[in-house]
Amino acid sequence: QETQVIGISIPAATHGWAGGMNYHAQEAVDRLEGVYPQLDFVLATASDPAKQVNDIEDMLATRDIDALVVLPFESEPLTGPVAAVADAGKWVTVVDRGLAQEGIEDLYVAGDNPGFGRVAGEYMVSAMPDGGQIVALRGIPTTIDNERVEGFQQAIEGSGIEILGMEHGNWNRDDSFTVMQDFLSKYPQIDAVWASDDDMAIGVLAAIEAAGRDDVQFVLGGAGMKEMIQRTAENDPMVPANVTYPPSMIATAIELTAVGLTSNAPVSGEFVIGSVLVTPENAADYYFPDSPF
Amino acid sequence: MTATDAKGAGAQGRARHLDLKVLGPILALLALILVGALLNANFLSMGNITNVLSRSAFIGIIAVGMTFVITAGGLDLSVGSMAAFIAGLMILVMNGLLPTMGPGWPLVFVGMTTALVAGVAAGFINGFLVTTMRIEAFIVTLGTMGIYRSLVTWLADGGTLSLDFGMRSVIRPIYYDGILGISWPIIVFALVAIAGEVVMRRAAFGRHAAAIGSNDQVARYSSVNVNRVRLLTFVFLGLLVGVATIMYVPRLGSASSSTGLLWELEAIAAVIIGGTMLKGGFGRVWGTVIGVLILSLIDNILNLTDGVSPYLNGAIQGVIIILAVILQRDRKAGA
Amino acid sequence: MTATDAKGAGAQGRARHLDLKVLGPILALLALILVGALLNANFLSMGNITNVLSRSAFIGIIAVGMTFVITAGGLDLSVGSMAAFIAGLMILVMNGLLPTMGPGWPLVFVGMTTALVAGVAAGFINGFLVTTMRIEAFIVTLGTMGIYRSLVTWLADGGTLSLDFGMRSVIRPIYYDGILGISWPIIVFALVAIAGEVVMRRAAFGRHAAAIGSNDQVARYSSVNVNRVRLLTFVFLGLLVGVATIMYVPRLGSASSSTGLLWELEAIAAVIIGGTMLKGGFGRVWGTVIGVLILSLIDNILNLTDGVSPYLNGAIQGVIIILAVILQRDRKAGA
Amino acid sequence: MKLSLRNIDRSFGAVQVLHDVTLDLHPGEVHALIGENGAGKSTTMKIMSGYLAPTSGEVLLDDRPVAFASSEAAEAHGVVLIHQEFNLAELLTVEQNIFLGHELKRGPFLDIRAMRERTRHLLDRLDCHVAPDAVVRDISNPDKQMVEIAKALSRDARVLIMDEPTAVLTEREAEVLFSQISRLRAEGVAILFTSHKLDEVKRISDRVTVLRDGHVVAQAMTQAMTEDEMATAMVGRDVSSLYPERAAPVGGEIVLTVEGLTVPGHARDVSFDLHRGEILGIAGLIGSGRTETMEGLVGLRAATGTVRVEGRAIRRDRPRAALDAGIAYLTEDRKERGLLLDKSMRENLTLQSLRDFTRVLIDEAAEDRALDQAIADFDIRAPHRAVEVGNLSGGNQQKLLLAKTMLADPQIVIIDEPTRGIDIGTKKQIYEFIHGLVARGKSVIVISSEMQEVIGLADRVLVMRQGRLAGELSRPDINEDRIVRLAMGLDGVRGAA
Ligand SMILES: Nc1ncnc2c1ncn2[C@@H]1O[C@H](COP(=O)(O)OP(=O)(O)OP(=O)(O)O)[C@@H](O)[C@H]1O
Ligand SMILES: Nc1ncnc2c1ncn2[C@@H]1O[C@H](COP(=O)(O)OP(=O)(O)OP(=O)(O)O)[C@@H](O)[C@H]1O
Ligand SMILES: O[C@@H]1[C@H](O)[C@H](O)CO[C@H]1O
Ligand SMILES: [Mg+2]
Ligand SMILES: [Mg+2]
Repeated sequence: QETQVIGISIPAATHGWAGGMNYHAQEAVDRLEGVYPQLDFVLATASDPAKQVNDIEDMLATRDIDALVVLPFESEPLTGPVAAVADAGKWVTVVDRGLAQEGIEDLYVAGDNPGFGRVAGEYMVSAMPDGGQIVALRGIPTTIDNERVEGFQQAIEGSGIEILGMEHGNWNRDDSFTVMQDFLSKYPQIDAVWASDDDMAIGVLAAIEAAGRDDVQFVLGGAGMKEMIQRTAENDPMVPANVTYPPSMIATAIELTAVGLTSNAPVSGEFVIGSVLVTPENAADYYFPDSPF
Repeated sequence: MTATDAKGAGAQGRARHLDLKVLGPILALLALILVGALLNANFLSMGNITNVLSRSAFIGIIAVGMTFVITAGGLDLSVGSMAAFIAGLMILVMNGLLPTMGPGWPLVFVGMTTALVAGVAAGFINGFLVTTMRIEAFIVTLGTMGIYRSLVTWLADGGTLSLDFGMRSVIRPIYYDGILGISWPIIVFALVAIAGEVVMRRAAFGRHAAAIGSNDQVARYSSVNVNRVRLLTFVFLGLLVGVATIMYVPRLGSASSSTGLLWELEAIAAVIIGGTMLKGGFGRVWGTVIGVLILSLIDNILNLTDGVSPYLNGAIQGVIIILAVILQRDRKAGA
Repeated sequence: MTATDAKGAGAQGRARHLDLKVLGPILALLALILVGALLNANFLSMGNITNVLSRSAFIGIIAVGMTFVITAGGLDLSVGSMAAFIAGLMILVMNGLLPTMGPGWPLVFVGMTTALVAGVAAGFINGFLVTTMRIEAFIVTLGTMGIYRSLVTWLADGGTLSLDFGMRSVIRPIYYDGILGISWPIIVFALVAIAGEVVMRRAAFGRHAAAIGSNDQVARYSSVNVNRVRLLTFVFLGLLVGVATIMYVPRLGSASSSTGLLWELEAIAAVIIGGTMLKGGFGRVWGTVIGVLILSLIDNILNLTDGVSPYLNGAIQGVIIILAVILQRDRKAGA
Repeated sequence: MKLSLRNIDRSFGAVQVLHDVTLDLHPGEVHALIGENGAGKSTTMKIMSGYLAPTSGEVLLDDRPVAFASSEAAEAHGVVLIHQEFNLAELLTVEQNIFLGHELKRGPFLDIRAMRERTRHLLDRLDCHVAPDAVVRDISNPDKQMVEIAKALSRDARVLIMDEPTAVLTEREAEVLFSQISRLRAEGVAILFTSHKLDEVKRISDRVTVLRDGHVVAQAMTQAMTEDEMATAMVGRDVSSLYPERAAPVGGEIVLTVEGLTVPGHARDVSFDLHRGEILGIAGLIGSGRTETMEGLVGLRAATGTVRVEGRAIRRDRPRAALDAGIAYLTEDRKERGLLLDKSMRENLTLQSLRDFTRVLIDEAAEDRALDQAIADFDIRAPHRAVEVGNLSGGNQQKLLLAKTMLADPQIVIIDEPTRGIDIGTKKQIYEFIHGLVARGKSVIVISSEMQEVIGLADRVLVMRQGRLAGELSRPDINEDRIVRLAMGLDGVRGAA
């Protein structure tokens, strides 16, 4: 049987979640190479959308790929180039962020960003039934971040929860530490923090601890970093919950693509990996000690 | 030794001296091509060559302009975010006028004009601050780098500005089509490079830029309008950023805060790998072109091979950049 | 005229000339403090001041080293990724030895030694390539910047390297505690800055660095070991990156590929805002300290104020950086 | 065209350097401006050619007041200045420099062929043989001077002002320049030049103006003044006997032995001894490799062969090795290799000997004392102590460079072109200083392109030719004829190459 090639194009590991996603991609490739001797995998990581387009072009021109698994850096710029791959008759799997036009991909393994924000907002409302004052940290300015924030804001509307301030922590621990320190200087009373990402939550927690402020009741992160899930499992009052956004969705996508290429199993369609609320009760289900994230 | 026999020795010494400096980047490029061809049979395919050359065009066009700025003793860190900002502006203008003008070449033309005018204006601002206001180019362009990056983020409201889909198919050919099988970006890059080389070597402007970079006092005393030439190097660079953006927008149809990230470092690296002196006084446009090709090929070759952890791509790139410059450094002893 | 009667006049002329260059950055800093105080009552609170100073320490310590490198005519773009790499290494070493050595100060000491040795080694590599191999500092450090960033990503397997929780509480005080209410980072930054200022102005090393940056031929003909001094500027910078990392790791107990991102630009900007000349020949450590404070305060003030879209933070930063330098530029006519 | 200054004053800060200077340049006349170092000659010339504005007073062109806004404006009126220090873009070629700002064009493009041809033609006129596309950085100082002159000639000057054009030229090259000056004078160009070589002034000028401390102290037709009178007018006292008498005899002890010194590309197999208390002259044509030999000797250039100081071989692979062994070398190139032009006198003075001023930290008070001493010893005239060295007059820079080298207290001093650009009064002081050194048991090597200087100073002379020692002359035999014959290869005393 002839070897078939699967190209995988993902953003580089520039922050925690992306690092986890890179890890899962590598791990899936290593595993599936053993399972499917007739498959070859080509993995490329890109630091910006233009570089990602280059990678995809190179896969098409020089690596004779039969399928492409892509987690678009950004939806808009990748739409045309991925469409070109599909037009060339290749199998296309899109992961996480969708393309700007529908119907290009054969398989869509989707993360749910508005849902991510909504679940976080709903938890906030339930944890503070009488309302309260919170601050929020945002990620790198992107569509994903916008969708999450909108979802969050809609969910808390009319609940009496007031967002005192929102700044970009860029999914980065150091930036979030700085931003949170300044929020603490600025606002004498903060009831809770929506850090929107576990890397940012770590920076935020460190800032709160250093300031010795006990008005902040909890910090809600997101994406399910193992250290944070563990703290939730251990009933840490500062980390009472989490919202998943599993970086392992890339592995799911690669695996489904491999199945699709090598068998007749029907794998096309949409596969939404919803964001789930993690609480001490179900935390064990979301704890993966071997993942780097 | 008489004046006459000294001359022979001098000329000889110089020729020998030139050899390495000239051959260095070319050798590095050839070595990379060889490695690529050995690693993958498709490396020298028409398709791959077209891809590599077309996508080199953005940085390439900008690097040609950067060659002049650096030759005249300047530096421009803002080009990447300037490109992002101009791309954003171009998209906004085209989207805004689409309902009235409809999709078609007139609107493309308006978009292009927007890009060129914005480029010239942005270059002018940099140049003005550097010359008339006498602020270190590094600081001016570090400042404007932040400003443009921030403005495009703001224009895009944190997300992505995308060209209306109706317009995309109209504008797409600018990147993907061409004549005689050669795509437009390659043609434009080649024209810009040739024009740059001619201006550098055969026009007074190139000489004046080099003279200013070598010793601006001397240039001033020789009736060269130092401020004007320096300002113009920034304006030309801005114009070329506009040209590069005109090629870029049709390719991706969008702009965001991650557009053009780190282009400035890549463009500057290409210029230096090509043999232009960072402190000014000597510039070589054809060298810059080779530098750009070297940088693009490194990426391309890394995509041709397996076995290296993608985490290490940056390390390999770094090593090759340093090696490429070692190849062309002055062999003369420190003396 | 005789030398003697010239004496008084000279001192006077010099004082007048110095005024602007000296007062410029100080004025910019005072203006920022004033703005901050007006915008937010908590700005001058002890807590806020401690926060701003402590977190300035990383860039500050590095920028002091950068001042010497730039004064001697060099540049180092690799410091940010060098810091990330060293932080990663330090964490790996401490995690690795934790089972044998157990959590405690001996292990902290091993971690610190690792950071300092790695810093010196990394600085040495940069310096060696710049001096002995005679490659442009911009290229060398652009290369090593990619290399270290890539290595830390690889060490962390794309993710984050976290210090073992057992160790964290032991090491935490290095960032958060201090003496007499002054935190260690502030104390170390102050000591480094004072030592740097003294070395720059009163030690042969500082003079030699400035001489080399001013004209390395003259320095060589004056029996200055040009290569050694230049190499040492890079080694000291590496050492200080190590010191900064020792302060950094205790803060969050982790390192990843986004650690130290863009620290190089911030450090270089601080140096230049402080009045050191980018082309070398003149350096001012206290100016660098002011530059660092200016940059930190901009961030702090933007976070403490409402009403500005956070997307525009970068633009405001850019404008303030340019303004700060306009304040201190030489008023003398260009001629 | 006549160019005049009327009652010119000029100050730098609080220091006035020109007082009421009045001067006329007539077409077809060569005017010499002479004076001590720092008297204000260069300043005067810069005011005439638009590089500096006067504080008060007028510049007149054909008796009409003009205010040159810039050097370009002056040049547009045909007034061209050749600077005392080179004003060439080092990284550009000879041709690019000559036509800088005035490029010849064909359509929008440069007419490179025409410029090259004209460059060759101009340089031929000056009997200078550098290639038009040679990079200026790589050519010799005398050639640079010729390029400067060619550049000025290419500008079709009506008034040509030359600030010490012959300082770096040999006599032969100076002759070529003088013939060009005669040609221009015949064409009606007004010429002003300065020189510290009064024999030249006497020979080629029609009129002299003498400046002292920024005042015009004498103005006369040249034939009405003798060289001695000029010197006296400049210095304010009599300076007849330039070279001092030898006080103590040369010692017998050998302090420096050089064997088989080879500097690749410049010098081969040079061997000689130097005695305690001796002044050894090194003569030769420009380009004969004297500078490179000495640079190789002290380790500034890659070289092979052995160098022994008092019997001990010295290393040459470390910058300080020669200095630690007691040898100091004073470069001929004060601007590029000697002084940090953007630093103060104090920092320059102590740069080489910083160690002696440092315990843990630099003792700035001791540095200041050293500067006071140097200012006194070498008669350095500076507007103020904090002046950037680049703003010192050329001669005073040279004095500072001497002071800097001497501060290291070397046993053996190698001085390359010690009195380039030095006025006659100070020259005498420097010669006395050199004699003082040998009287204290030190040894001196003097490289000089000024034949009289070698003859007047040296106990013994080595002549170099084409990178080899062509011969050695001792006291009674040291004369111009013998030196020239050796330097040109007409004599074979010691079997030259
Ligand atoms: N830009 C300046 N700033 C301060 N002082 C200056 C400046 N230019 C010249 N001077 C001073 O003016 C005085 C006259 O200098 P000038 O160069 O005219 O002397 P000179 O007669 O040409 O001497 P030399 O024979 O040494 O060349 C000197 O004391 C010099 O230091
Ligand atoms: N072949 C050459 N090509 C270019 N420049 C040369 C060459 N040979 C010598 N030179 C330069 O000419 C100048 C004078 O040469 P050199 O130092 O060998 O002679 P010298 O006897 O010391 O003459 P001078 O009295 O000018 O110092 C030096 O600056 C040297 O670098
Ligand atoms: O890339 C983003 C961020 O990494 C975030 O932390 C999780 O969602 C991903 O889509
Ligand atoms: Mg002078
Ligand atoms: Mg010489």
